Amino acid sequence: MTDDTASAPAPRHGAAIPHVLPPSVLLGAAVALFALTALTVVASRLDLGQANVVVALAIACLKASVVALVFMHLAWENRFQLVVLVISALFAVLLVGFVVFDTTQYQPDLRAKEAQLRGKGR
Amino acid sequence: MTTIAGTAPALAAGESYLEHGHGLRSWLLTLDHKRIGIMYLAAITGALLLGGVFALVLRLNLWRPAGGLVSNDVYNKLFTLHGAVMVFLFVIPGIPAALGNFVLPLQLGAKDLAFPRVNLISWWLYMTGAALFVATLVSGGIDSGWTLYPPYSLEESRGLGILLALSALFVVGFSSILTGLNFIATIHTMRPRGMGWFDLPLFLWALYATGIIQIIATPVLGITAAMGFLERLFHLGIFMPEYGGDPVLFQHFFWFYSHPAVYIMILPAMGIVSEVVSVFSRKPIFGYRFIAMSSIAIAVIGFFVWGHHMFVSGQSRWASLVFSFLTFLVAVPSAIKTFNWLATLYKGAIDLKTPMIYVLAFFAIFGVGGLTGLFLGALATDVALHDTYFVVAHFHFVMVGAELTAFLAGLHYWWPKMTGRMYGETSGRVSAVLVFLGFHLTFVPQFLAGVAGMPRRYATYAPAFQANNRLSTVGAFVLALGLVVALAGLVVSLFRGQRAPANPWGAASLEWTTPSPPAHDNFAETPRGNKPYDFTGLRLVSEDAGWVRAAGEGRG
Amino acid sequence: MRQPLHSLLGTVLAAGYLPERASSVAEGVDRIFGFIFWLSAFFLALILALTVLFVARYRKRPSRTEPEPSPSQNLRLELVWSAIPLALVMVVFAVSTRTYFRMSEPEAGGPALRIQVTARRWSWWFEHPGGKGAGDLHLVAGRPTELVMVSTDVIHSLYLPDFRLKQDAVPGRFTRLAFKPILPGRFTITCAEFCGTDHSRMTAQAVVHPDQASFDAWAREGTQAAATLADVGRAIYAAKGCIACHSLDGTPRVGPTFKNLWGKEEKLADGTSVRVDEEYVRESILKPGAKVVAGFANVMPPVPLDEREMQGVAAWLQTLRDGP
Amino acid sequence: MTAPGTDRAGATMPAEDRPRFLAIQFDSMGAQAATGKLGIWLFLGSEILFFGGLFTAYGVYRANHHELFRYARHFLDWRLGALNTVVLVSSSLSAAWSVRCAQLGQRRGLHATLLATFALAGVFMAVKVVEYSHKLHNGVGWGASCHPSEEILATLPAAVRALPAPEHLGTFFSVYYLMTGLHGLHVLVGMGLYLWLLGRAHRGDFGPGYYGPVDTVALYWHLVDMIWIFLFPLFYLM
Repeated sequence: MTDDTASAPAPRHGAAIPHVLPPSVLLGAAVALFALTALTVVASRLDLGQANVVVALAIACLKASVVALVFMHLAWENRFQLVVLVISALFAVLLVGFVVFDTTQYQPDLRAKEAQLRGKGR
Repeated sequence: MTTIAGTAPALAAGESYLEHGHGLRSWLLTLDHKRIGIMYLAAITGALLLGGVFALVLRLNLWRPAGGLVSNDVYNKLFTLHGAVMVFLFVIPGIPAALGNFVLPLQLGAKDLAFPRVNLISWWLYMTGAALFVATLVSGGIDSGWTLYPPYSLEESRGLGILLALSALFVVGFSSILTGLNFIATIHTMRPRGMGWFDLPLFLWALYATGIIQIIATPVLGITAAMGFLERLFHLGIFMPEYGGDPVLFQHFFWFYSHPAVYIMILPAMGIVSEVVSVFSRKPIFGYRFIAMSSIAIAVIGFFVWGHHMFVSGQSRWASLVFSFLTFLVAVPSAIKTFNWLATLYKGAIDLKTPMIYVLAFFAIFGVGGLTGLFLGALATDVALHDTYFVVAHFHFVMVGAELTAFLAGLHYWWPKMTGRMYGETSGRVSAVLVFLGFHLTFVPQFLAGVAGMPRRYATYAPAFQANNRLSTVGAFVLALGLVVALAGLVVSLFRGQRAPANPWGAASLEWTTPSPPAHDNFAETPRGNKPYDFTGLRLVSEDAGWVRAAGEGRG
Repeated sequence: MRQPLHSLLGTVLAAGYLPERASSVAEGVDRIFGFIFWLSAFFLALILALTVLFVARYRKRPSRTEPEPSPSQNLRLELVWSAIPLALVMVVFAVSTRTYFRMSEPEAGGPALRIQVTARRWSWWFEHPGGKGAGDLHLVAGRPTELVMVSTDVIHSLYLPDFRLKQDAVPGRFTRLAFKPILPGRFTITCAEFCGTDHSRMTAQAVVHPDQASFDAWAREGTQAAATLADVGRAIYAAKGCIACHSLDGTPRVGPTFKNLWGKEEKLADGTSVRVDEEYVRESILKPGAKVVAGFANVMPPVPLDEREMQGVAAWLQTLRDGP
Repeated sequence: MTAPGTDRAGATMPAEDRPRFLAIQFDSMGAQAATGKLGIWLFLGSEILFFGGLFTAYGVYRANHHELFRYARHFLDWRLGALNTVVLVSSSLSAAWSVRCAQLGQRRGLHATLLATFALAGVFMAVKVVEYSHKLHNGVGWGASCHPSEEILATLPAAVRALPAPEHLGTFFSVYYLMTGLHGLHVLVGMGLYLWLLGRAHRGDFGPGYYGPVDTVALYWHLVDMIWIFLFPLFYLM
């Protein structure tokens, strides 16, 4: 969490003014999410090869950020909570990305062994 | 508890936390962070003794090249549980849970941590995990090393001990997550008025950085234990090769947690060293911001280096290259901290009390521990030295050496505040010297055995390594003696120790403004934040009255 | 003969500890080891000297109870002692990575000697070119070698201290190790990844032949046409790795001994007993787990043999009545 | 996550006008709410890493066994997945609305939205039970116990049935049951929490001055929804 430039400490005295979401924003976000769900289903129909994965993940990230920014009030509340979400997500992506990168690098050795086993018909 | 009228701070209110409620229930269901800290201290001391006994039996078995004291299987179970008990029940919870829980709210001038119930839950989770580890021991133990690498650990023929061990990992992991969560929430939102981020004592910066690691790394250990558990029962085919799994994948998951975990172990120790070195040199810490930022840097970069445990385990060459580069980067903040500590000693008035002697021992041992990491970070030498006694000596230098000496320094430093009694200075110093000598006699010969090519986790070894192993065995007993002397000195001081004043060391951070032992509610009203290392105006009134700050001077 | 750590420096401490330099890479690894060793020694000495000096000079004494005023921060100094360690570790990284890449590149010196290594619970097995299997690794001095390694059960790690080389053998995949032995002689091979009860006894020998001729002579031994069935059995005993677990001199090892085995009443793990005959030998070879002898672990892998080889083993076992 | 007032006296404000749910170590309800919010967000951070481990297993086996994932995907009915996404998004909406009602002190609205969230979660679990039982009855277990029966193989589209059955089909379903199972567990925990909230709302605990628990559980619920938003395309569509 390298967020700690001497930002003013969180509001600690007096009740923080609760951020109330108007119904229009709530319903708007819900509609957007339904639309994006439909979009991702339609997008999966088209055969874009490798791009299918990228498109599906992009739409999922979009939906997730709608939920986070609107339903979870991140767009209006204390910025540090957004920092916590983003940093956790980054570390998760680091774990997924690097482990997948390494396993794909040594995959040929695994394949060769499986081929040898299959060859021996065991 | 007599508070010295007039000169004593007017902040204390009510009787001390030790007298506020009696009987087991008032301890086991307490929400008071100080009592939870004491309960953690008792539990981890038990874990240290249990793990220590295993270590002594291991060393005795290695007295002769053919072993023979215990059978190979028993030896393998002993070194596995020695590792598991020491890592998960002593070194990781050690400083944060025992000393951190006690000291953090006091240093913030707060009444308690942000979530007292969550703190009690994390203590109960820790005790459940400890019970599960003991159950593993009683039910026949596991013998795959604390790293639990499949396919060996998850084989059918190994029995069900592994399931107990994996559930213990899962439970102790969540205890660690909740402690980290509590610390970050408290430091972030409950600082008193007038205490900005750069007025925090450095022990709190260290606990904040440790909290980041606990929250982000430990869940991956939890999910790995869960996957291992289900793989063992239902053959999921994720880690076991005969069902299409990949054992190296387990190593990625395991080390993604376990390397940041070694920074969970060392960062709080560095925090204690920063406190003690400044107070006992009577000088403000040198390079406060660099030390604070080094803690955060270590915490963050610590997540990018886990692959240096897997250079020879089948990891791809490009991944090994990247991990080796990043491992060298993470060494730099530790060097910065060491130089800053040395600069703090410069022109100070160094008072060689027991905490300071332990910290000086820390400098020497952490120096060697850190520098030997360079051999293991470099690809060429790691291929030769991996999984040999060089690695065993390296991580014991950092864990038993640096972390344990800093823990003992912190324990002696805050002992008067925790118990209201002064520890015996002679027994403290004798134990420090014994620990320092015994430690080196145990682990320096292991460096030499490792360089000569003795692999680790060997119940029997080639006769060529006998000299080193015998030296190491003797050293282990000297180290054990030193720890027993330290423990005895502290326990005796509980009964016959001199009454401790509020501020025996002349420190400036807020915990020393409360009486020793502190009141149940810590502070009558929240004090203002102050400069943690500003000793102007503090005078030693007398041995039993301790240091007192003349009114009005030195307030931050 | 133990090599000194670094011929140029010949330090007292490390001399006599580093194993011999038996591979082309050992020289490079030792130079990196020496470089890091001296770098660390310098910084350790600096830290210890400063600590001792400051404690001695600035100790709290009756005559000196207050610290002298001194700055508590100095940006320039901080940057200096951040930049220097960073630069030094980058140099160490560059040098060691260059050596590491040279280690894993196939080296000049003719076609590589490809050997298939099989790691099994508590013994090594090396299939040399020309179909000669042996419990020891036979190499040719000066000829680049490539080991293709696999494990049949758990993770093991082939460790050659004198070659400064180590590589895990992982079940379910191949791993490779490329190097060039340069010193003829016998060197120990150990297992460096924990693999169970006899992890510390899982050793073998790396025999480096001075030249290709002596290697070929060794390779030709024992493969001439076997006259009798017993010879076939003896060849199988050596070629299929039985030697690794079953002794001929009566001492039980990982498996029971073959001496005086034929016709013996063997007590089994489940309490029953069986007479060692053609049927029992055949079943124990194809399905070892069926009848496990009491006191032995069920770790023997099935050994696929054809009809003539099976009879050969049975015939050969009968000759082991009293003498080897 | 916030601890209501405990038994210790000596607070800065005289005892009788301290708000009922203000814990001893906080000075004001605002401070308590802010700390509680940070606490739940840190817990959600650890949950993201907890699921991150499983996403890594998914990524590793998908990257290295393309053909297995393309073949096994057809065992899953994307329509049920889409239905569950709509159900979970709606429950996320009602959870967010419950926070709004608590903040405005609308007792009836709070009651209705909490109940709606709980009910929609129940629908989600019901659909899951249908999916799981359909697979388990046809022998599609996980890992070593994955032997698809003839009927379920017949339901595969002809083009897929023509493909050779990939090795280790069980590994796909191990990853599938692990991820959707752990997610299902989190949904069950969420339902328990909403029952607890319904009980406290019934007792009239929540209002503009004190709505921490509703907000905290809603945040947890939104994260559970976000996890499913990723699971749906990864398993059912790709």
